[in-house]
Amino acid sequence: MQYAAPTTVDEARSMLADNPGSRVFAGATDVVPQMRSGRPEPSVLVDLKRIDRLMSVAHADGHWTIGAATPTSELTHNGEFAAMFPGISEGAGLIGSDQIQNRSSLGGNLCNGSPAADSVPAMIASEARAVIAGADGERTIPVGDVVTGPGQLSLSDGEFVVEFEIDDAPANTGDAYVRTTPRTEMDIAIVGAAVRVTMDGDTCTDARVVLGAVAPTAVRVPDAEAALVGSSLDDDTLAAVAAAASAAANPINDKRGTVEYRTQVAGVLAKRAAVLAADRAKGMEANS
Amino acid sequence: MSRTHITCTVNGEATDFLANPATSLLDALRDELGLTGAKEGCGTGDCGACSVLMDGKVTCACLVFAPEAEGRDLLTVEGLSSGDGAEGDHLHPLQQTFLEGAALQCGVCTPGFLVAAKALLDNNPDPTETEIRYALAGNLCRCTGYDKIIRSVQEAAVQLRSAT
Amino acid sequence: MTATENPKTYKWVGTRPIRHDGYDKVVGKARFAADLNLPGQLHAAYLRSPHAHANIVSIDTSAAEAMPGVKAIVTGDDFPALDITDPNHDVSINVLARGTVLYHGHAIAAVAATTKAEAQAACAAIEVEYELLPVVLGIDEAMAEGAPLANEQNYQKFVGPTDPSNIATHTPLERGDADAAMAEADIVIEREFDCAHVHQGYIEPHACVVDTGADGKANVWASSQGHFMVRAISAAVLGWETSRIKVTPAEIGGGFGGKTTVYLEPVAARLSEKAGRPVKLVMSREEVLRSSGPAPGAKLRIKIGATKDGELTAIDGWMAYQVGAYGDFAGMVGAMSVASYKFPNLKLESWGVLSNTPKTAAYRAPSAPHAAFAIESVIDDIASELEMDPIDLRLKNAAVEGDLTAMGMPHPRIGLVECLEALKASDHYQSEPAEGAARGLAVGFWFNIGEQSSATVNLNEDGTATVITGSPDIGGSRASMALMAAEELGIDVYSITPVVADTEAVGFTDVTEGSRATFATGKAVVEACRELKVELCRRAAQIMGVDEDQVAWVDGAAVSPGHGGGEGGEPLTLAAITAQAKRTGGPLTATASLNAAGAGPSFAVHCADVKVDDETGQTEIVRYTAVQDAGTAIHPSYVEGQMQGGSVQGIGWALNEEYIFSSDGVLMNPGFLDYRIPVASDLPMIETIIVEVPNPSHPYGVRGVGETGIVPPMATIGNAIKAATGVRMTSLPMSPPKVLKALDEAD
Amino acid sequence: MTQHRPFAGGDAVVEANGATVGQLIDDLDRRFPGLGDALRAGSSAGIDGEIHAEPEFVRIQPDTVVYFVAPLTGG
Repeated sequence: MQYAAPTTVDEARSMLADNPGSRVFAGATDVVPQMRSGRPEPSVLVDLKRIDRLMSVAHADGHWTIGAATPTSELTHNGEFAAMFPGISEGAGLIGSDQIQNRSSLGGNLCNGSPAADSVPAMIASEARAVIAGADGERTIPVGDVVTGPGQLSLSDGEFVVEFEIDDAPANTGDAYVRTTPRTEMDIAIVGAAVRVTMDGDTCTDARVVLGAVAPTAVRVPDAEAALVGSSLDDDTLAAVAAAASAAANPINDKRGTVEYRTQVAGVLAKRAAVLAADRAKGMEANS
Repeated sequence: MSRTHITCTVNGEATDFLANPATSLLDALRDELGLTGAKEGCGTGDCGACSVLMDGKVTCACLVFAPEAEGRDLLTVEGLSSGDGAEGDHLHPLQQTFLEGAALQCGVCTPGFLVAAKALLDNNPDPTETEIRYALAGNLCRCTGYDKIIRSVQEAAVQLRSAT
Repeated sequence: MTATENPKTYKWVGTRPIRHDGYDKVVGKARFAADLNLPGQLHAAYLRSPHAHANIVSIDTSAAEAMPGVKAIVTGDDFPALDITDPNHDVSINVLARGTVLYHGHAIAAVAATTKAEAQAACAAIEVEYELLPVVLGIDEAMAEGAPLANEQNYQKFVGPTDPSNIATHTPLERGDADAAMAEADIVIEREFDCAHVHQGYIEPHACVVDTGADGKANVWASSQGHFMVRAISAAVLGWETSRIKVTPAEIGGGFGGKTTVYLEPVAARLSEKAGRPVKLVMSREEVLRSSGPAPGAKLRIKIGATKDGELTAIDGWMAYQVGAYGDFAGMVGAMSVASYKFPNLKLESWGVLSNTPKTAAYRAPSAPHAAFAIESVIDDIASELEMDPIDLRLKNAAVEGDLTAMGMPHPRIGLVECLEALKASDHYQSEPAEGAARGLAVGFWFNIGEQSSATVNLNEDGTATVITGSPDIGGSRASMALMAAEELGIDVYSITPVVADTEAVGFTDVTEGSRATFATGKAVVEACRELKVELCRRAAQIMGVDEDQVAWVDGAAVSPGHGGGEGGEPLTLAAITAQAKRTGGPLTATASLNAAGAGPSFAVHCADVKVDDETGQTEIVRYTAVQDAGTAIHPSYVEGQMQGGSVQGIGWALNEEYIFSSDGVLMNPGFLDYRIPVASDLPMIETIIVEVPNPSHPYGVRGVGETGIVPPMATIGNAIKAATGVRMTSLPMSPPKVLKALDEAD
Repeated sequence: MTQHRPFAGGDAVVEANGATVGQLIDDLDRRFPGLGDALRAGSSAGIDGEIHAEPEFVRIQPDTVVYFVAPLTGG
């Protein structure tokens, strides 16, 4: 196995094109455990962290641009970002310990392809876009279209995520991500739920509800969103959100949780995330 | 297998070594540089026994490929006592409070805890108990139940604050 | 805090000096086995079984031998076949399989090569043909009529010649008439419990470096709880005399019972012999979880009868422990560990049952935690049914000196009542639980053991001392040895250098297990010091020019009424005597060896306040107190550390730790991500109350403290969950999915 | 131990003679053939409140009660 650390996107693109069986990585927090558990070594490990574009966070022209290899600790320590997207920030901040946070990245978390990836549901809720580089140049697709199943991506060989774009949240908008894990830290979500709402006073005018770890990919829950819009998040609405989330869950039994548990808790977390997001949305109003 | 030449700073000194690309920074530190303070408890980033600072950020050396260290500034537990302008081999306040507070039993996780706690206190000189617990959640200890470790970090924070 | 003051006052015992090995451990200089590298050293790796039960039809190593860097390969055929009656038979076929693999991850072959990667690649090139055998995974399945055998070489122990069996042991214990008492009881509660396998979870994987020279002698550096044990088992597995093996104890990164046996050393020794070079063999975390010894899983049925005023009149219990692929004593101890209450009528049977899972190993008070989880849960239900305070119910029935354990032997002086009273008086118990939290408590017992220890104490010419023992220090025992020696000799604890010496530099010493090091090895240190004091007085008599019987050792110095003119005589310090050692008869040194009888049982009572999220089933520990009888706390900080560490291991066992096997016997969670030991943010501070009811069989009253702390937590937390939710959890771990399911079923 | 009772016809308590535990076992074995081997193969003894591992040569008095118990280890 060889190691390469290109310093531009183009350099990385041609390396990947020239070396079949090569693989990009950022923090290696998934790559190393996978190699240790017997996955074949790539021919070339392409380290993306020396490419400035993949290691930067910028806010301009009404949207954020986040380098795909940027350590999540950079994002969670970015006060302006965390204030606008507390849900994405807390999702990113749940990917492992401080040691992991200094290595893990939004790009890695997404492209590992795990349905339990903590940063993904809130990114989907904010309709984040992934900018993808490949042999033919660059293309931009919704984050929700990158992962097609556990460990499966829509990216072709030689393609990699360069950066994420997230439009500024509208006024009076808040998001939240909550998950359950057996431990408080160092764990993989049994269930995760992200909710983003826009509020007009006590009334919800826009909502996105996304679940993690309860289906082959993160999934949006249109029925829960429909229940929220127009409501004041009263108990009946929250019960409907929970029911819709549980209905949308299509989980598996594994070492981390049961079908029964995941289905039930998906509803609980969707409800809790909605309440938290709405409180934040109202707080945004108060602060503005 | 061709080995890569890597140049970096380790515990304040310019250092170079050879390593296979697939070698972890942890193995390079331990086997090439003889710095065996960082331990391998899991090899997958789940225990923190291999914690080192890379450009001031705490990280698991087992998750870093050795060539990634090129040009980086590394601190291991072996560099903890001599840094920060302290004379001779005076212990870092964390090392002293760990000793006085009986914060170690078998001692195999201790280097990782000391390095992670230093990273915490460098950034947050007055952490709450909860902040300490979360900052050290990536370091597993099976002997102490964490109680005396948390107390020793609290005490070191007090000492470091009063020293500045 | 310390609840009961030890009546004796000591100068050193009971103080908290910095441990002597601490400096090396905080600066990264302490040498654990994996930290050692020898010139010319090779790295070894294992080929392990991909099947949980199979005959090995053939092993072809020819392709592997031709791989780059490969220097030696061994299989089971490179070791003598021990007779089935040999006490080391099972460990010998566990180290490397012979003919049959008995669990997924069972070692089949090992390769030594220039690098670890080359060794691993060569292992992958070894071709093995298997003939699959039925896999036995569960207790019920293994005990069923006509069940396939998990291990065709297992015979039930203690019952004479039998057919091969899935039963390792069957231990019935009885007194009184439990059936009759149960029929007369005012209240009878019976419940069934189950416990998953758990692992000790020491942070340091097993590791060794072995250099077998052309002279046929092996130098072994190993991480273990007992290097004499490593020597003995390695010699047996290799078919060597013990004198061919020298084992130097490396620092040990946690054991908790899991390092009381051998996995690597004889294999590394044979590889080194074949290759003619030193061999390093280190397990990965995955190998540790798959192939070292976890604690047994268990199923238990416990029925307890009581009068309406809370007298426990009878216990009827059935306990089955899943001991893994080999016969093991673990199943015996469950019934034997019933010792906390008077129980005039008792009928218990415990079973050790085989399965195609890793050979289990000891884990802190082995087998007692399972039994305590069940019994203390049922007792708690009796207390709440009778509307009695759970401490008062336990105090009413608590065993005291002279009461019988389940084994039939009367207790010596014990401190259970004192522990219960200390908890009752504590700030924790006297305070209301926090808003939304509820409280539970439970009792734990462990026998503790004595066994063999040796100690040598050398007095140096300047009056300092070296204390040499053979007990690996797994949690501060060097400091304890130095404290006892300082107390005896009357010199500063920092003037003493405690050393853990290799197998050729100190007398035989059994494993650091059973909470025995400070008790038994400490006793040997005290005996050696006392012998030295007699000799010091003899030397002082020469210097003073008086008769030996005129000299006494007082406060760290020799005094004689006729010497020097002072009122009680001018004292001659230890340093003054050692300075003249050459003139008075030569070096001052003493050795004591013993097989220590009279280990003092240790009781503990734990109390937890928990909050349960009734929508997710998550349990949060908001306050936790551990009370334990230490006899005498030699170094209270490390006694507290044992109590806190045991508590938190128990909290992990209670809430989240478990071995999850697939239906074909493959461990699904072989890493620290999914084998979830508690992290710092899961926990509050662990408050400790040390009770001191001295053990009359130790010169300072020491009881072991290492193990009892893991016995109460599972029931403590289960009882707190019951108090919080009204639901009795009967299955470990009490993980969020199980708690939520139980809550839903109770609605 | 209860599992040894079959040797002694079901009795839990028996009287025997000897100046050491070993002699006591020999006496028991004469009366209950096989019990000696069973006790030596897997027993410790509780004597005067102390548990002795491998108690063969421990001296006992005429009125001493010896409790044969399973050998204990620990973690």
